[in-house]
Amino acid sequence: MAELTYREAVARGIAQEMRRDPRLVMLGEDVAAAGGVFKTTVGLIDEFGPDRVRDTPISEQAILGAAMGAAMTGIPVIAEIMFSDFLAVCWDIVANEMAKSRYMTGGQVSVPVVIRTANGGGARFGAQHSQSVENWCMMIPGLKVVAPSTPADVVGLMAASVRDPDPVVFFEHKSLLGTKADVPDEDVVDRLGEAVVRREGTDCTIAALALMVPRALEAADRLAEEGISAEVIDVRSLVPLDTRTLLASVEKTGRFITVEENPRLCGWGAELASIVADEAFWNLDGPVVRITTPHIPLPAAESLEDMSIPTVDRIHQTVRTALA
Amino acid sequence: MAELTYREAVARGIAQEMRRDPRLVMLGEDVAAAGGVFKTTVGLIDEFGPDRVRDTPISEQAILGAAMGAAMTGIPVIAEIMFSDFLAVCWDIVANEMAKSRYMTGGQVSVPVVIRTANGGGARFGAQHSQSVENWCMMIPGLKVVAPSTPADVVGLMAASVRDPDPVVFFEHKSLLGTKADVPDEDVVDRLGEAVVRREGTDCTIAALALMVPRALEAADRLAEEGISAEVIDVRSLVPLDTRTLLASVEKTGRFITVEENPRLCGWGAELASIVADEAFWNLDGPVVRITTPHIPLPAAESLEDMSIPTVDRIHQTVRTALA
Amino acid sequence: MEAPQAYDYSQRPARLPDPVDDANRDLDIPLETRVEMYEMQLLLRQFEKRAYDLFMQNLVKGTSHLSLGMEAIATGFGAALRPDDYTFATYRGHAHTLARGAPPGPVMAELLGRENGILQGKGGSMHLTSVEHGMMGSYAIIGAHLCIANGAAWSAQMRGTDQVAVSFFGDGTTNIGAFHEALNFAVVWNLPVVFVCENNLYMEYTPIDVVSAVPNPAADRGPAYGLEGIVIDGNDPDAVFTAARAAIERARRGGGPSLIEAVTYRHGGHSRADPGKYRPEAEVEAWLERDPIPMYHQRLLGLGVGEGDLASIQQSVAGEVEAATEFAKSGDFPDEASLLTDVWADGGSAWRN
Amino acid sequence: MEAPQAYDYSQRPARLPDPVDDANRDLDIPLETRVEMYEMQLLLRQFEKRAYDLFMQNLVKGTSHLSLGMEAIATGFGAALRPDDYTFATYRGHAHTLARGAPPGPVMAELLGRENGILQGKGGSMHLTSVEHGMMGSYAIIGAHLCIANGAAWSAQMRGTDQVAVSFFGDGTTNIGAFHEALNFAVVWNLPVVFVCENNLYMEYTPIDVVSAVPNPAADRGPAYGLEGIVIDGNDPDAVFTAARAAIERARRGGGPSLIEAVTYRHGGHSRADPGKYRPEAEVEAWLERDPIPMYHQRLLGLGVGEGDLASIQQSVAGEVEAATEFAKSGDFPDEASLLTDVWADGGSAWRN
Ligand SMILES: Cc1ncc(C[n+]2csc(CCOP(=O)(O)OP(=O)(O)O)c2C)c(N)n1
Ligand SMILES: Cc1ncc(C[n+]2csc(CCOP(=O)(O)OP(=O)(O)O)c2C)c(N)n1
Ligand SMILES: [Mg+2]
Ligand SMILES: [Mg+2]
Repeated sequence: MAELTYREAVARGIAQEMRRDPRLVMLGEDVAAAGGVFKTTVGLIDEFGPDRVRDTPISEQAILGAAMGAAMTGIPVIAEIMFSDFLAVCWDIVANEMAKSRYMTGGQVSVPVVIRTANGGGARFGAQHSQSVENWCMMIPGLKVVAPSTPADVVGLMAASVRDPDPVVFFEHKSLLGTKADVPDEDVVDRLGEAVVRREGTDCTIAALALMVPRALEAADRLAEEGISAEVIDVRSLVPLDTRTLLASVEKTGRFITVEENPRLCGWGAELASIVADEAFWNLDGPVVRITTPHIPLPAAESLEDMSIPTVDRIHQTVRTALA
Repeated sequence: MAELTYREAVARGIAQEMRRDPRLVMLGEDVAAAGGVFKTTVGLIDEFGPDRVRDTPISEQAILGAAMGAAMTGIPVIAEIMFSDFLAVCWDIVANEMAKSRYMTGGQVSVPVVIRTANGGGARFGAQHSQSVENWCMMIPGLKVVAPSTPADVVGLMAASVRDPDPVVFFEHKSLLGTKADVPDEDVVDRLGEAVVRREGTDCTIAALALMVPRALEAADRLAEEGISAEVIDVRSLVPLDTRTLLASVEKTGRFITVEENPRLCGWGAELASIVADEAFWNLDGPVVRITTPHIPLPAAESLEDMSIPTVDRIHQTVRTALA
Repeated sequence: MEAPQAYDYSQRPARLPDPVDDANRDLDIPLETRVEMYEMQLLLRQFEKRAYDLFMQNLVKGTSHLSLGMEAIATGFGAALRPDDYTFATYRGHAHTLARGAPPGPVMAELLGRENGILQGKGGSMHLTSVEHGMMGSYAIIGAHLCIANGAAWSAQMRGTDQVAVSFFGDGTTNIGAFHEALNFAVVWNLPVVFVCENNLYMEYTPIDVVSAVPNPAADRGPAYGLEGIVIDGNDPDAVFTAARAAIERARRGGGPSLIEAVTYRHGGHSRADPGKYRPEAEVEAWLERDPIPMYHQRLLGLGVGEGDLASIQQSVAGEVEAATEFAKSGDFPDEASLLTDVWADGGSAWRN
Repeated sequence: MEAPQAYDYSQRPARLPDPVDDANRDLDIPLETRVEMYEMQLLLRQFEKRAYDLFMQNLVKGTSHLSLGMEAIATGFGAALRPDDYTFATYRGHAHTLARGAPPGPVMAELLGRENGILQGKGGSMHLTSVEHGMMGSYAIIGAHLCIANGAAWSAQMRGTDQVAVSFFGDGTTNIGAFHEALNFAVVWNLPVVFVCENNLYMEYTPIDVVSAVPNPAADRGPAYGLEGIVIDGNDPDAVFTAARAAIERARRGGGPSLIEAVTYRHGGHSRADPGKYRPEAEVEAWLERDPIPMYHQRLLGLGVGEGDLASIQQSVAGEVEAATEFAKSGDFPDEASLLTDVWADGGSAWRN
């Protein structure tokens, strides 16, 4: 057991899988010699060499096209899209090609690609480098979507994503890169589609993802001081979605709150809320509540950004009000 | 009052606005000399000339970039993206540039662009030419999103979209192009952000959009025969969203059902359902229910496509079961 | 009568075919290969004519994009490829699929939306794929597949298999961003990939020169990637085969990518709904004169192949197309059982537990 | 000591500046313009050095991309543009914004995230915009703004105003699809737009030649759009001004787009966090030697401008930067009142009624 940063866990997870599968390769802008602009791929080129860890031009369509073509023909690939906002410049390959090819070809084509990408706000990078776009991917049939909140999950879910024969979009949260926690020394392999109850509670269920998980947990601590027992679920995997864990929790608590970094409209919280409001309707003791970033482009100034993304305070207050 | 097809209404709406505003221009692939691959822009080049109605290369980023740059500098633009699936090849310009520029620049930049695009299934075109992607746009702060279901709405909402100083994505449904209805002879100007109750009812509220509107209405007819009184709301405009009309209806009926052509996850129905399950929770007499295309890429074969997109039958049965 | 509008493309000067390059007659191509190419062209022609008829009978649904008049390109490349090489095509991919040896019956059945279709009816005309024949897919959104072909070439490079990937695309496609990214990437990584532009002079309804900055939209861009700009007669299977063989061998030897522009013409409209009226009449006529099949028929006669041999090939092809039609019509419409399969590798489509 | 790895870019041969082209000294540029360009370069230099200091003091948040060493390009173009012309820049846009005359105080305040910032703190360093100065925005995702610049040029063409749009971008940007689409489109529509590649030899941390198929990533692509491939010394404001003036005038006269590659070098890293260690030391040294500002200082002395005059310019610039800093620091942090404004033209952000 060693303490690793979330950032280090990324390279650790990739290295674990590249050791296991000699076919596995990685490509992206500045990922090789420089170890990535977020330093999440440091050391990989040294261990695996420049043929397996490759720098590319600024050509996101070419990057993901190469990943897809290689994957279709027997080479599993990890591709980095530096910031998740840039999925927009290669969205056709993600949403129209990778996601649909197996189905469209009657199962002839497999696309074992992991698209890793830095997601989320908090770094004062402004509206084009701070988006949370898990929902962009969740809405596309044929994509799996993962967003770890801890270093151990980074490694374990990376392994699960790489071993998955379908395209997985793997969201690394920029504001979690510096966080630290223990990661087992031996290989860590997790499973997609399993949420984790990070804190048990009886009064309400809070579903959160990535950076919102530690914030929800801290809010739950404060709520506990006030006598409100919140259960916090780290959703981890949006597709496949662990509806069982979510619904079981709501059955117990009777209230459901989502905490999303997405701007309000059509965030993943809406999907979860609609499932709960349909399938657990008779368990609900009060409205489902969504806590989100307002429906605005993310502002750059520190003061404004801090007002946008859900804070511990906002989660705390909103839940308290909802349960009052 | 003359009967027009939905297809003819598109050209009619554009012509109405081009006559009114001599600055207004239109561009897109095959829109000018050929009148569009869906024949929705027939005659415009004859009336307005090749400087105002222009054919472009197959360069969706260049098309929307040109639209945006012109709009920023005083020329309102209608740009066609032939199939809405192709928004994926220019998504960066739509989601990261057009949508965010006003906010990012502290209000300095205006982007009066209407992106018209053929949306939806039913033509057996397969997974890459049949998507319903209103939700792609709804989730991006800074975009307005409109999807008319009748010829008169095509004209009126086109006028409203063109006159709106913000970027509007205007979804023309492929399977409605041939439908006919009366359109007033004089200028028709509608308003964004107003839903229309197409049929009044007391037992449940069905929210539908575009092709789903006539289907929901037909299902409501059948339900009426069985003594179920369904109110059918044509949402028309996803952003801005007429939550007042929706919530008022649910207050009356106590049940809420959405009918979406989107694949299941993160469709606009999820957003509406989550609003209702939050704000109208105490009015609800039963679960909110979403009727959607399954979460699959759309299949090409007629038999399969017909099983995918919500049918009158499925709407009818689902509502009946939900209200039983 | 009104004066023709400047924007009426059918009133523009015709772009006539270049004079035939007779040098090809002497090329070092085995007669056997030439006869095979004759047969393949006939198959493509008859197959697509039949597909058109079936569309007129309302048996083919959706859309379809025929290669009538353009058969020499798929044929020439088909003949030059090794069975384990990769083909990536567009929505106009019937010819390329058949030219890799995919069986006509399941291909036709796919157009008819049947469960015995090569994609079980899920993909339709625009997505024909037959991985077992190296036909890695037909891609219906312009541009992406040039990038994807790079990936297959990269994979071959890594696996050390000497396989080559060939990507076909239209003239209109040269103006989209993915074209540029794919070409640069392929050259920088020295990938075994051949980019083949089927320049049929039109995108959908717009002449390519109206929307392109250079006269040869593919070849004139070659130097931007350090590549030679190769233009060939796309209506001559021998010219195509010769260029294909050279480019494929170069790629196989590690010589990197090539870019070939094959100039051709489609006899019909862009897709099933299009009568193609935006084209000058004289142009259509001149290109019909230059139909690759009668031209090749004459060439084979000149090379000593007997009229009777060619006639019997025609007959056998006709039989093949007939059988494919029957096979297709005999298929059931896919039912609910297959609707929710094959989104994921586990065979299903579950997004939740 | 280990042998350097082949992939350690800092061990590659240095790419030294080309020899100076002395022809520029005799160019027909008014001395007044030259003195203005001297002053502008100093302003850009001092401003960005200050921004760097403020970053080290943790007053500038987020990221920032400096043009230290690259000032001659923004300067030369700034001097050649008419006030109503349009500039489109990248995230590396401080210099271009100031060179259009935007006031340094609000620009600095924006970097500090203050409400007196030129974007009220909403955009930050990467999105500097000043529409009233023709600075139509800084775009932080590679490629898009080349297409958007076309639109401004098209609009000028339609309005008949003779305005010209200039789009600046880096060497790395030449490999993205939007570059290609923008260039082709601009030529086909004969738009009054000038595309300016600031080739500083690196994308972020990767040398441009490692990822490009041609040695001059912009100029070598010109012919693919029927454009001349123009390469200039990007460290010489006179060379830049001369090329800018010619291209802008050509565009103004209806002569269509130009593509200019200005070769230069950044003194520091890609962005604030980057020490730039992937570059050969000899290369950095050689380019520091070729710093445009001392070079231009010498040139002006040679042209008869007095050392005292230059010194007093330096002083006034220092005062300007000082004042800008004070202005910026004096600003409040934007508060809740502005968070939800200006998503829509009505000033608000309501998505529902
Ligand atoms: C990104 C994108 N834009 C537009 C289309 C619509 N479209 C389909 S085929 C076509 C014309 C393509 O022309 P070309 O590349 O010359 O190929 P051809 O059809 O002539 O074989 C267009 C515009 C598309 N499929 N994808
Ligand atoms: C589409 C896209 N991909 C990647 C990036 C990340 N990125 C920001 S700057 C940069 C390097 C750009 O290099 P160049 O065009 O040479 O400009 P320079 O920074 O050298 O001025 C990259 C890769 C981006 N902003 N947008
Ligand atoms: Mg073509
Ligand atoms: Mg650079």
